[in-house]
Amino acid sequence: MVETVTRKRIEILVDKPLAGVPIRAAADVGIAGYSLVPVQSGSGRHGNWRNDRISGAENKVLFLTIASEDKADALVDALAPKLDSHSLLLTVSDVQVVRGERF
Amino acid sequence: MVETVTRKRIEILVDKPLAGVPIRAAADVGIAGYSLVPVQSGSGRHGNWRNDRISGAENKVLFLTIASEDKADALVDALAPKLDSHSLLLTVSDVQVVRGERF
Amino acid sequence: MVETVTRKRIEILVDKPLAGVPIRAAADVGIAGYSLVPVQSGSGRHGNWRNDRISGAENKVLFLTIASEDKADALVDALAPKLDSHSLLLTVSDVQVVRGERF
Amino acid sequence: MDIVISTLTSPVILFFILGMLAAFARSDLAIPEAIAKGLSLYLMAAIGLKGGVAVSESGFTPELALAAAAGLALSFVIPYFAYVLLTGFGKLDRVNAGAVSAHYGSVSVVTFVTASEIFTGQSMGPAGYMVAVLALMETPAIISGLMLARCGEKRDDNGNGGGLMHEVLLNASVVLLMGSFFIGLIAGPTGFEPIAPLFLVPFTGVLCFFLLDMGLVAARRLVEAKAMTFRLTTLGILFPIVNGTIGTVLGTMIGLDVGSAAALGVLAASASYIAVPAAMRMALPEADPGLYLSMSLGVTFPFNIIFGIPLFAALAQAIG
Amino acid sequence: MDIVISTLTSPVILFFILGMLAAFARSDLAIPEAIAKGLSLYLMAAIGLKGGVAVSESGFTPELALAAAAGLALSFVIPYFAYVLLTGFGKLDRVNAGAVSAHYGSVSVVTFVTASEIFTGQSMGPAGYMVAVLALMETPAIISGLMLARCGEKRDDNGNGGGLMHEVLLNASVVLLMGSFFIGLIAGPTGFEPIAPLFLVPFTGVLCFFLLDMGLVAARRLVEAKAMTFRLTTLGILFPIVNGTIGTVLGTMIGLDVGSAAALGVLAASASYIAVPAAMRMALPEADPGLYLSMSLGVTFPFNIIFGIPLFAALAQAIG
Amino acid sequence: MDIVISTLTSPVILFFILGMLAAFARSDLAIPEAIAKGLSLYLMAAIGLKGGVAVSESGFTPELALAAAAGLALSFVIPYFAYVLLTGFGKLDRVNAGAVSAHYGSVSVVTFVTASEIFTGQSMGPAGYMVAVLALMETPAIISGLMLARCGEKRDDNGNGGGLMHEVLLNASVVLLMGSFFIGLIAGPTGFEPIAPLFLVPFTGVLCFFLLDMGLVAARRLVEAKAMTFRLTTLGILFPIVNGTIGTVLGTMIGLDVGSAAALGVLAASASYIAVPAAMRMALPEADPGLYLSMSLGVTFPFNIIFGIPLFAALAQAIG
Ligand SMILES: Nc1ncnc2c1ncn2[C@@H]1O[C@H](COP(=O)(O)O)[C@@H](O)[C@H]1O
Ligand SMILES: Nc1ncnc2c1ncn2[C@@H]1O[C@H](COP(=O)(O)O)[C@@H](O)[C@H]1O
Ligand SMILES: Nc1ncnc2c1ncn2[C@@H]1O[C@H](COP(=O)(O)O)[C@@H](O)[C@H]1O
Ligand code: NA
Ligand code: NA
Ligand code: NA
Repeated sequence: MVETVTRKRIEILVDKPLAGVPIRAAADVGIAGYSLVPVQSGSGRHGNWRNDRISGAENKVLFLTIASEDKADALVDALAPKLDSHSLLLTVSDVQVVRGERF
Repeated sequence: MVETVTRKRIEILVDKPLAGVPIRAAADVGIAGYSLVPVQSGSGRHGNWRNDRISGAENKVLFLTIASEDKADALVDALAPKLDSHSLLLTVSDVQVVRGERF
Repeated sequence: MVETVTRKRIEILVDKPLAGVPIRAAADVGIAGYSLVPVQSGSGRHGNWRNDRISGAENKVLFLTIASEDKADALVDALAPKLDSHSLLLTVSDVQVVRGERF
Repeated sequence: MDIVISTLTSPVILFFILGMLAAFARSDLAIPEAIAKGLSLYLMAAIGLKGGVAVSESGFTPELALAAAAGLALSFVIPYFAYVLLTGFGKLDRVNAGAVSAHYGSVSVVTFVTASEIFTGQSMGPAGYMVAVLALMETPAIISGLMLARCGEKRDDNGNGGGLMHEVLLNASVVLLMGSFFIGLIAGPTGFEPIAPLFLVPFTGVLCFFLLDMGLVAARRLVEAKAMTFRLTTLGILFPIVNGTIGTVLGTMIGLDVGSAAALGVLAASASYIAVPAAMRMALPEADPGLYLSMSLGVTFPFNIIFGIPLFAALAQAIG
Repeated sequence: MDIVISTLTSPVILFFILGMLAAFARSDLAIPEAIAKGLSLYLMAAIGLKGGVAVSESGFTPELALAAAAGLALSFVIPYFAYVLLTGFGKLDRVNAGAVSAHYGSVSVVTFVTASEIFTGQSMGPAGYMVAVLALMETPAIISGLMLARCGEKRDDNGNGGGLMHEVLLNASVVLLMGSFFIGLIAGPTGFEPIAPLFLVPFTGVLCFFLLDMGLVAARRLVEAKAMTFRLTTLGILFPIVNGTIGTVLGTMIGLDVGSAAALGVLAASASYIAVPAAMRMALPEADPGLYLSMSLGVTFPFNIIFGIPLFAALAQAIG
Repeated sequence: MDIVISTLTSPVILFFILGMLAAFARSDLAIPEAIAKGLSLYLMAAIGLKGGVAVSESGFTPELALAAAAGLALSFVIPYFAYVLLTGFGKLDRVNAGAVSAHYGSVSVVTFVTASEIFTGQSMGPAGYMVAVLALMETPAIISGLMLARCGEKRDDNGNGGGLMHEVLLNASVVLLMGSFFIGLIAGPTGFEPIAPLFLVPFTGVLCFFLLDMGLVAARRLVEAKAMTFRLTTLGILFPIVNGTIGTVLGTMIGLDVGSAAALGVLAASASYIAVPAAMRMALPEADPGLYLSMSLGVTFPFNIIFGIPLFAALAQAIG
């Protein structure tokens, strides 16, 4: 059986025009790999939104990265003060990966 | 270091025309926030499907919400009887969030 | 309260032209159900990519499946030798599901 | 005979056949979803406008009222007839039979558009008001189908009863068809002139492109169909023949011109694969979507495009 | 009066109204996002080319320079005027008022395109160089709005200051408008001829289709608006009236022809809902996007399309 | 010289240059993916139809058979020549060299379409059957490239050998090109007439729009290229010059008209960036896609559009 190790999966829901914020923050703490997953619509305290609006200002995207615990902690610390002002939705969970040295 | 608390991440794969079912069920148990993520194709016991069909009747979408354990349990209970008849695929997992009082 | 059991959630980021690799591997170990989630862009050691390129050769997709621990282990074992050559990004995590016998 | 040959060698039909062949050969040819949706909105806006402009010239005639009444009646009644065969010969349970039957009472916009193109090429173009008839026929069948599926049963209330009626009456295709029909009516021929270069001139070409996609989708549906049986396939061919004949005869009896009578036949013969499947998925989640989509999209749609359209044209000419 | 009636019965406006009605009735009619974006790129390329070809024939005139200067000035200054009313009467805080004010200094491409169509139908089509003025007016307001929002405050440096200026100056619509303007200028009437069948002939029809979508989007925005107050709605109507009047008068004073003066009025009256919202979301993440999108897209855009355009045309004719 | 200037000032090329400049300046201008795919399907259907209609008029001639044979031979042989330079001068390993070489044996549809447009503007439009030659040249190179990449090595069986052949022979562009070629052949000029307003009239304009996107994509590719070296860039320019010269001379030798000989040159010079990359990703996952896409899309494609097309036209005229 292949050996696996535990890493962190960080998921951040962010407005498309602000996607640079988590990307830069991740780069600053040494996380170079990430993927952006499209989101189609949603609802929250500020009402509903959906992607087919003319202006892309409210479109959202899911920033997804796998990182070591240290880097994940550093990223959460870096973004914590911006969660409210930039209305980011950030979650962290444990995942098993095969090639742990990559992250 | 920023403090994080554990919340539930609920993921429900649902047919687009039936997306209202988890949305209403979530609202009923007090979960107002959710996001819908597009899904492109898939395969299961009923065969293959993919999104580029003329009729949207079989298109699927991923309903995603972060909620407290209580609300998550209530949502699972509310949807359990419909899992088969509405062919929902529901999973629940633990995630860490920063502003726990939001969920 | 509805009873839930633990299953594995396997997420594999894969190039679209290579999506058949995890699909076939999953079928070989007895996993018939999966979903493909679109991914829009990303960055890694090989630089940036985004989906709106003319050639679809670099587009990526997220292969997502829920499976029992046994089948999940078998799938990870089957794919482990291809992670590097096919540049797959594979993660495994625990999720709770309601109808455990389905997976 | 002439119309059969000229139908089968027109680019419109040839593109449809190309799509089917490509899908049967499992080619990866595919039209992006957004493009297919955009083209179908274009086709609906264009025929709505054209119909409205035509009625603005001809005025509201008694034929219009008669055709509308006939269309409504067909849409309401056809599901009952279909239901009997689906539960009997087809061996479906009540819920699935009700869901399928609604599709056959309702209509397919693209089948109508293709028929109009081909009839116009044969100098028997249907009257402008047939677009309104098309829009009217979309929804009554949904009500019949639901009543059949749920008859005698306590409603499994999803809390979306009102939502469903709303969805059904204001679904995208009805709104766009009727909306552009009224815009055509208000704008008239002079108002239409500046937009004709988009909505009239390239119409046939767009239809080719769209039918290429329909061919791909229909054939893939057929190839991947898991739920289809020989009996259901038979019904998927029998329904359009019977319904189309009834529609054409009825149209001729109420005094419609040859083209409009044949078009009423085509509408009766056609089965919905957009509005009704979505409504059924919402209202009858227990019904198997693979079943009704395979029948309407995989069997009946290609049958109508290739055989049904020339058939009802010939019938209307023979009895008209 | 004539222009009001002919505006309201032209298919272009009727499709916009159809879209609004469909959204108010909560129909699920929707144009796929990719199609809407594609159409808006088409509209920008087409008017850019047309403007460039026109200027290649007329040459660079003093009116061009004057109109450009007037446009730049309006775009810079309007936010200051709007800011005062937004913080005072509108009761917004500094950041939100700054963000909203930038939208009103900038411009809406589709409002300009619709006005051009309607003015041309009234034989008062604006001069070709007005496309360049349109492009020039997009960005100065962003600078004014940001200065207002941040005045006296230590910059919350996101580390994207340079990124923002870059984004603003090279945003898609400015690049495409100016790019195709220069292509039109280089190609001239003979170079334009082979591509006119795409960029000229079906233009009005495409605009119909696009306005259908804009109607849907604007009305949905209005229906779902949570942040809107009566006072802000009032400002959303007052701003275009005042700014449009100023623009039209200024245009007439500097000697523009009637159509161009009215077009300058329309530009001043219009509010951005593409370039500016994205820039504000980046630069002022604390500001509420629901607020500025509801005002510019939900209130001001429909007001301009239905009332503003004929209003400024009539004004320009009266004083011109 | 004339053809160089008229090429560089035609809107088709100017839009391509605009796209490249916008991407170099890192503007966010972008054509939605679905639109770009839709346009490329349109271009393929249109040239297929046009070629088929032309052959339906001219009949099958010996030139057709000769051109087809020449095209097949070029597609098979070019990868061997390219492989030698790629492993030698280019310093690539066997797998990457094999993958890249397949791209140069195969063809680029858009390069061919652009050349046809420009040649037609110079009254030297290629013969209709060249579309069939284009379709035939897409796939043989894939086989050569794979043989080179895997020579002497035990196949790393992904279990998709059959899948690959299938994918390669029935890939979307081959099916659509050949399919619409046959539809044009069957329909002939009269059958084509009703769809010409879509497939013929706006063609040049659509090509402009598409080349705008290609410019954006090619330049972004170049900007972000990590794997490119000076040596590989040199080869990306040398290959089209050498292959295009061979193709033009071969075409002239087998007796093709000037336009068709130049078109054969363009086909030989062009490198695939759709069918072959997808096939290589499947068949040779170890090869670096950044490498072959940067060379074919980032270097060779722009070179051909701006310099190659007028070059081979001039050569064909000189020796024809
Ligand atoms: N740590 C990571 N987390 C999430 N996605 C990643 C990560 N690393 C790489 N990726 C994705 O995988 C793609 C290829 O990675 P690479 O092979 O490292 O260039 C990237 O473009 C990203 O989309
Ligand atoms: N609990 C949640 N779970 C998942 N997504 C959420 C949740 N709350 C908010 N969202 C998403 O975040 C967006 C903005 O949230 P809000 O700022 O609360 O309006 C919503 O429109 C949803 O797409
Ligand atoms: N084990 C699974 N993991 C992920 N997605 C699944 C799984 N099983 C089914 N699905 C998805 O759910 C859809 C319907 O499943 P089924 O009802 O089994 O045909 C499939 O087409 C997949 O998209
Ligand atoms: Na019917
Ligand atoms: Na303005
Ligand atoms: Na080549």
